[in-house]
Amino acid sequence: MSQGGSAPPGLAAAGSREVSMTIPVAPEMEIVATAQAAALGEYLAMSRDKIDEVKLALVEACINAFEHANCRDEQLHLTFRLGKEGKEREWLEVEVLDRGRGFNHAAVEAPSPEKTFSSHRKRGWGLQIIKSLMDDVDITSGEWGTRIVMRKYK
Amino acid sequence: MSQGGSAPPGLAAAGSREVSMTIPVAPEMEIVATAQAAALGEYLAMSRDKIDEVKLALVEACINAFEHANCRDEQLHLTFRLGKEGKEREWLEVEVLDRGRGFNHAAVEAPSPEKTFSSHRKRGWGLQIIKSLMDDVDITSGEWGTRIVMRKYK
Amino acid sequence: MSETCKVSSERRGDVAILWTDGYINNQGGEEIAREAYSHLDQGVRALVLNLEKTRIVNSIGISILIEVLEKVMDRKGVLAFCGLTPTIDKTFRIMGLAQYAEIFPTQDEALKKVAAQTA
Amino acid sequence: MSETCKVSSERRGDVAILWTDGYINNQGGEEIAREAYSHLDQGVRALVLNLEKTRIVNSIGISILIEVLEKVMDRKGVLAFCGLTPTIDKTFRIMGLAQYAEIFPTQDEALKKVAAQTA
Ligand SMILES: Nc1ncnc2c1ncn2[C@@H]1O[C@H](COP(=O)(O)OP(=O)(O)O)[C@@H](O)[C@H]1O
Ligand SMILES: Nc1ncnc2c1ncn2[C@@H]1O[C@H](COP(=O)(O)OP(=O)(O)O)[C@@H](O)[C@H]1O
Repeated sequence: MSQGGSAPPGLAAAGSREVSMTIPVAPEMEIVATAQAAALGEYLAMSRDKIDEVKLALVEACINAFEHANCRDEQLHLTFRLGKEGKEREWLEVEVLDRGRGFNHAAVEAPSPEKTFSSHRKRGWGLQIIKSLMDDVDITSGEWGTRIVMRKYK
Repeated sequence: MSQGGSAPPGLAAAGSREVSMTIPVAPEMEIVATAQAAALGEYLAMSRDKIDEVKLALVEACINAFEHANCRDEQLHLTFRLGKEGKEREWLEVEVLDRGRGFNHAAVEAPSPEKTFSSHRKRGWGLQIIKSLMDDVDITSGEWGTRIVMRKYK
Repeated sequence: MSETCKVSSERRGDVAILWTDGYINNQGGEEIAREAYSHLDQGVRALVLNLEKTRIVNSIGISILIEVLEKVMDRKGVLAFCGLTPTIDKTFRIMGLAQYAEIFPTQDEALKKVAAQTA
Repeated sequence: MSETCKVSSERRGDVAILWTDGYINNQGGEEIAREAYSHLDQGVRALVLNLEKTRIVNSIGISILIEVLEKVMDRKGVLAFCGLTPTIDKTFRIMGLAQYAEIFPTQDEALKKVAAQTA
């Protein structure tokens, strides 16, 4: 990397561009997880603002799992992948997997500022923020738990 | 944690104080790994200098696996554990596991500045640095690979 | 841990400035709310929240900031933000906070505008 | 990546100052060696290596610095370090670099001492 170029030759050579980790379901662990996202974003020389967006999306996904999933194994499984689309468009993908109770993603009511400001219920923004900050988001959920895969292009 | 106290209540409550991760065997991935050590050290409010010592020890252990282990799975398995001895002495433990060819740790010749300065072979300091910077170091190695567990007290 | 939010504040006449330092989650948000309400109870009419030392505000933190904003508006007061990173700014806009509170690049601009409004 | 070492330098009379920024591994070490040798080839007799923007030097990086030190000593020159974090200082002492090179807290102190030695 000393040339500061875009493609990390080491990783490509090793044929593997994936870092996975398991964190306990516990308060503030989401911040420990963001350190990894930041390190990989910096590895790609992604801008600080884009790294911040990935970090916040990851925080929201972790908090959802902490709050709603009721994970059987008390753990969150994170996978970070680095990739490239065509010649130039590098990306960082973050997967958050919980072995919790799952939910019906299609049935979640979309939030709006109007509803937020007129009612007592101010929550319900996590998924919306994730979708707004990341370039691609894919959510699958079932009895086995929930997997959210989100990608950010450099 | 907003009280800035020492014991992370969240983790203790969750009964789990362990973060594990898998990184590819590739140049500079050791730096990505140090981000995790730093985040957990900060979680314990460990001093910056001690965190630097853990980071360098982790770097040396990763580089050894990258250079010498010839890992079958092209991956390094890291586990970070937070713990407490008695009432006060918190620690951060880092385990680096490779599924490589292993080595006979007892047969490794200890380096010395004299040898380093009088010969062409300047390498051979990694394990020595690890032992000097960490409070406890345990190395086990065999045909299955190598595991190094190193602990730093806060 | 290092990222956890610290809140400090200072009263200048009718205005109170609050500075945050670190990650704003539920605890950080509640810390800010406590500090803000204590100023409102003491007669402050305008609050300037300077977030220049914060890089992450999660959605729970923002929902608490929205509650603070509502309480300030109930009392016909003013709440202004400054020092937002582009990501925090974006999130505030998504959640509508930017529709009801004013956002300024710098603390000086925020103070000037807020002083004019409460004069 | 962001942590990878950048090296810059400046010649002041007989002395060259080298500044590093970031992680010093084999590549970073070789970068420093290249820069150092080019100054030596141009007649510089003393080198001051300022590491204040580096927080990690791995053992391979240090082994390259030891080679640089040997080359400087072969030519009866001087190599001094400054701006070391406590961890880097400790590692330099373990590996014996501190026995053969001088270590100073600040660049000014290093320059003063080195100027006296080459005068
Ligand atoms: N990992 C998950 N496991 C189970 N349910 C989830 C998960 N993530 C989200 N949900 C459900 O989707 C809803 C909307 O989530 P979100 O948009 O993040 O807002 P909030 O968490 O503030 O309610 C949650 O209230 C919850 O019912
Ligand atoms: N993970 C490992 N797998 C196999 N051999 C190892 C491993 N770690 C260390 N070794 C052996 O121990 C020796 C000493 O390692 P070290 O002190 O780190 O110095 P260096 O890596 O510079 O040779 C290495 O040369 C290598 O033979």
